[in-house]
Amino acid sequence: MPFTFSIYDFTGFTQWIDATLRGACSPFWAVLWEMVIVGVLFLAFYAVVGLYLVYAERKVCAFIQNRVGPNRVGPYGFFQTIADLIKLLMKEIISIREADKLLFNLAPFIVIVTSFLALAAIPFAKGLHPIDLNIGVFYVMAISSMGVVGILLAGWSSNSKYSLLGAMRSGAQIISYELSVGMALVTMCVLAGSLQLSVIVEQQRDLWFIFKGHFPAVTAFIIYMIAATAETNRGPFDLAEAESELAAGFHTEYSGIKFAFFFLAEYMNMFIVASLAATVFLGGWMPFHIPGLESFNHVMDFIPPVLWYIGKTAFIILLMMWFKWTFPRLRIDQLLNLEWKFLLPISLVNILIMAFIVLMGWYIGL
Amino acid sequence: MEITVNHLMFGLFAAMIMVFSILTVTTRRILRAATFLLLVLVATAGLYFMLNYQFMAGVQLTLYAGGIVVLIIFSILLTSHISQKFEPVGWKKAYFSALASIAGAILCITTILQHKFQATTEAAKEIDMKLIGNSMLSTDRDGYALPFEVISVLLLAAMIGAIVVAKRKKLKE
Amino acid sequence: MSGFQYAVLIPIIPFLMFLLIGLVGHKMKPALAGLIGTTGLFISTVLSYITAYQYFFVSGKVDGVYQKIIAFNTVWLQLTDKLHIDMGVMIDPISVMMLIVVTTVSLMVHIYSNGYMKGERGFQRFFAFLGLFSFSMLGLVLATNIFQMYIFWELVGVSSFLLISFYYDKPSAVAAGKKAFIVTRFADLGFLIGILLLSYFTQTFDFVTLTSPGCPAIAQAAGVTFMGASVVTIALVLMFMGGAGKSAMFPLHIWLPDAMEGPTPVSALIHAATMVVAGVFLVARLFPIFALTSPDALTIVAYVGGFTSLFAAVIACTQNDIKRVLAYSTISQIGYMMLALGVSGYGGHDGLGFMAGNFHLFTHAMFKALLFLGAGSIIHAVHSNLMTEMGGLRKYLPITHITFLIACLTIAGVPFLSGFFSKDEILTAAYHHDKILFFVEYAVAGLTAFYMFRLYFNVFWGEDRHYHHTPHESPLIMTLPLMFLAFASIFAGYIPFSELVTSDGAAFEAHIEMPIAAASVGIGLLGIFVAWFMYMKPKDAPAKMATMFKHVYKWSYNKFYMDEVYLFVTKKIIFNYISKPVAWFDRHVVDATMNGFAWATNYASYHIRELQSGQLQKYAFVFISGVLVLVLSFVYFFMN
Amino acid sequence: MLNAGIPMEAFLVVSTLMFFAGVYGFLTRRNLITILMSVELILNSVNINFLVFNRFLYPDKLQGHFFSLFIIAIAAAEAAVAIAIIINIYRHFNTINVEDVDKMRY
Repeated sequence: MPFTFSIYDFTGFTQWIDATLRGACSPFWAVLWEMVIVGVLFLAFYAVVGLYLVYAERKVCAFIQNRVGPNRVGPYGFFQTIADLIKLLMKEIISIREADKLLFNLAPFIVIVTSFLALAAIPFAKGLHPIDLNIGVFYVMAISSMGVVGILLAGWSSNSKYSLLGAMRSGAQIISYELSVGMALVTMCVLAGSLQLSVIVEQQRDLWFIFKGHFPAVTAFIIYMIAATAETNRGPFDLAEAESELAAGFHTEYSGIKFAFFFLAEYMNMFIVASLAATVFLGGWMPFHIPGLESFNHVMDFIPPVLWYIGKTAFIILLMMWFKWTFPRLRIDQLLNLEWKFLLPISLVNILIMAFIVLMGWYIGL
Repeated sequence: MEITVNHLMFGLFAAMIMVFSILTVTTRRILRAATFLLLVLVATAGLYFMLNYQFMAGVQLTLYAGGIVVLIIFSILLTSHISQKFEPVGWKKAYFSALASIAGAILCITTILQHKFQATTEAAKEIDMKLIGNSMLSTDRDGYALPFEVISVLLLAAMIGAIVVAKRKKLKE
Repeated sequence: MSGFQYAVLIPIIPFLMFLLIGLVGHKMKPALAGLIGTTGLFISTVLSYITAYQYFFVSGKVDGVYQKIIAFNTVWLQLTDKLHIDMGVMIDPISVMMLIVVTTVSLMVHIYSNGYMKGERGFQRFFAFLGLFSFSMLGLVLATNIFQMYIFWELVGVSSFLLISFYYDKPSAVAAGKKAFIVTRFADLGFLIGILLLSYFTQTFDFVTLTSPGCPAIAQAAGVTFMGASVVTIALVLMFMGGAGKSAMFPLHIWLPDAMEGPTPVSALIHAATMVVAGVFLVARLFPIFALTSPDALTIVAYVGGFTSLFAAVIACTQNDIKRVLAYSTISQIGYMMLALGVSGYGGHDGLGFMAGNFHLFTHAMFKALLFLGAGSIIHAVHSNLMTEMGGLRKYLPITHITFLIACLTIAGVPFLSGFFSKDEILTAAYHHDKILFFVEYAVAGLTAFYMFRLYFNVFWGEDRHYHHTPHESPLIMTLPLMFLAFASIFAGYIPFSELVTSDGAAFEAHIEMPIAAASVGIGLLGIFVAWFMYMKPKDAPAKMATMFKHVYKWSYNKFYMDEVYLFVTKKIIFNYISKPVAWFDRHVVDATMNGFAWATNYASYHIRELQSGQLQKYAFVFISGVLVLVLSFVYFFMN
Repeated sequence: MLNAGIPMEAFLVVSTLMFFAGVYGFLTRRNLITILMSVELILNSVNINFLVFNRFLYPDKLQGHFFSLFIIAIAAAEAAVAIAIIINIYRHFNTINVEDVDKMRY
């Protein structure tokens, strides 16, 4: 396999790596090396994305609040979060009496591992897709539903009433909003006819699903945005760690690197839901095409898919940050009412409408 | 026999299952038991992935790991305190139960190892979501429409039943 | 048919009254319930009189013989082709006569009760039961077959039981009701066996078939003998046993005096005039079989009747309770009737006794009802049953006094009153048949006069006692029946019974035999004189007499210890020598076996139950161990 | 195929051990929730067996797959109802120890 590298299609590149490794050592070690490479890459990616999401949040927050934001460490405070990370790593890890040490230590790992696992199924660009499962959307849903376990464990094992209450609130909220997230995604899967993310992206070659599915797709997108924001425990749905009420929610008792894990995982979760939204609603790495306008489509194709993907995800993340710093926090009863009395029924009806539209062929597309 | 990554993965999952399932039933802290159960279930999902039943693995993760275990942990949070530890099981009970379990396990394992399984020579079926969905709502010979509907009724009944049972009655003081 | 279909209404109307008052009576005002019951019975009475007129004087007679007319019949239970139980209405001389008796007395009692029972708790219930009784009694007398008669016979017993224990919160009333029920049930057992025996051999229940002279079925049955007696005789004796129970013949009479615990109108209706003569009616109904096929049975009837009449008359002489005197008098008089039937022959003048018995039944119903109602009136005024608490009442209760005197004179056999005629016929019949029985009856006639006037003088003459309040005459609604019955007592004797009610239906010439009549009048007057002598003025004569005939007096006062004999027989002999061993066997063998099973079960369960701890885990453990053992043994034995 | 080279018996042994671990827990545990967890272990091992047999012996069929799918659905329903009951028991008795829950009142 010759070495090929293209910014538009990574298939050849990954295949070259595979062939090279298999040529160099036995299949066992080849697969193992591949795993190591992917793992290291993802760790690095994870760290960078996490850190810079924190930075972005600070900047957005400052912008919305008419401030400057971090501006001392590096240009425009670019290395601020790295400095923060170093500080966190060097902080003393407080051990808590009467806590269940094992679970207390395990909880941040569960949270971070689940977010890490979810990342495995996201298509970043053509050919840059760790595992192309045929149940991709479902897999991401399944993995992210496990993250709540870590939160609950953290809350309980801290032996603190703030943590416990925060964990309970957080768990109830995540479990509830997971349903709407799932329903919104199912709506789009009905349109796509598949759960496989690569297929879903490929099907948006003509037109992104949010346009193709018009009315129900837009509804699903709005629901998804609300529910995903809530599922990631971000404002205005951040009751679980409502600083004014519960100290810091389930991670009140954590410090140092373990706190950093929770912190990082929260931003990674935001990244994951944003990239899933970008993939399912906005075509993932697929450039913006309009059926019939060949020249326009061709121009769009020149922009690399990775950039499309990053742009769309960044747009969604921006939207979520915008929410957080614009809307006031909800009460817990308002939160649950919103989910069970509005979002869930609407999404159920929305699925039916979408199914009907698909059945009648009334979606936009050629 | 050449060792492949498959063996490595299988060994990892099998070890997880065996160790954590035994820990689940022997640990004296209830939330640890739940956590170990979660790990067992995740490892089981891994086995399903290895068997190429990706949908089943997803269901396992969503329903078991993400649903039932979360439910169990929630109920633990509501009913137990962190300082609670189980009484050690009486040696008599532990001894006899272990004897029965180990004897049963040995019996089953010897039987499994001695038995010669006969596989069909038919070509394997590619399982994708379309096939599963169609089978689920099909009334043909390989259709599962009836159990599907029955399960839906069961789930409805369970949902209503759980709500009714757990509903807080007005306490008459 | 014969134009008598409406006769079916006679029993039906009281039944409807019973249903109406019984079901919705408690919602009515008591007076309304009484009015409804009385009205219903009045209609029945009118219908009865119409029936009697139609039957006796218009259409009953064919060729000089009164026919048995089936006015209405319906097959109820078809047992075999030949043997079936019907429900119907039969009209013949004795049933028509009984209709008159029952409806008249019942109507009088209904009217009387409106006053007597006023203000009592259960007034509506009382009228409902009266309706039930009237229905049952009318059904009994109109029965077309022996089984229908039996059914109504039992119904009569039930209503009697209900009415005796009407005051169910009074222990003695409850006990009396129970006693009456048990004794008559015991007697009815004989009746039932007799019915089954007779119907088995004759293949019919039908009265018309059975009582026609020379009936082939009876003749055939008479040919079958058992233990030296013909089956017919045995059956008849058994049936007479039922009749004796109902009619309180010795030795089954013990229930009747106790039955006086019921309200007095009930005593008048049931225990004097109607139900207790059911036994007489039964014998009269089956009289052709008795007379033609089984004279032995008839002789038994005669002697039982004779003995009972003497026996009861002697007891009546010493009793203190006014109602008990009347009760024993009733027993005695029924004995008379039985004797009359017993000494009778069949056909023509031979059937004088039959005629006389029914005649006496009729007149007795009138004057005995009068006596009881009069006694009720007295009790109503004095609030006591005991003679010792009465005296000089003639000033306070003039109407009661006059009517009571008429009744006493009638029962004593004073000439030209109804009792004289009927009693005289009985004595004549007895004289021609059996001299011993004649003298017994002759003595009884004297005793009757004596005890009745003892009662009369004690109550109405002599000195006043201490009354709670001044006795006053009963209201018109109570004295009206008294006056009517007094009228009937006087004039009932002039009904030409020998032309109407005879053994074979044909009229015959009956005349008074002067010697016998004179003798009976004489002894009656003697009895009255003795009573006057002893009780008119307060003297020590009664006490002297009592000490002179100390033992007789004592025995008589204690009713010849019959109740004690019964108690001895039942308690000492039956309980000790039959029931106790049986009970011992039951307790120590039958029960012990069962208890042993129970104990074994209990013991085993007690020890096994620990296995059922309710702990699912233990069950699961046992289950798993069991499966393992089974599998291992299977592997060991079969998988080598 | 990820299962290539792995014998079927290996899967079965793993599931058997899981099953009997569940049995042991069911027999020895006193807390209702841990008993429920043991039951889940047992159900899960059965699921593994269904899928393994389906994959190795009858790869052309789907029965085992659907059977375990329905088992999971039923397990979810069962867990929901069981936990509702357990919470209710806790409210009444203030304990979820099976041996202390021995009154049939309320």
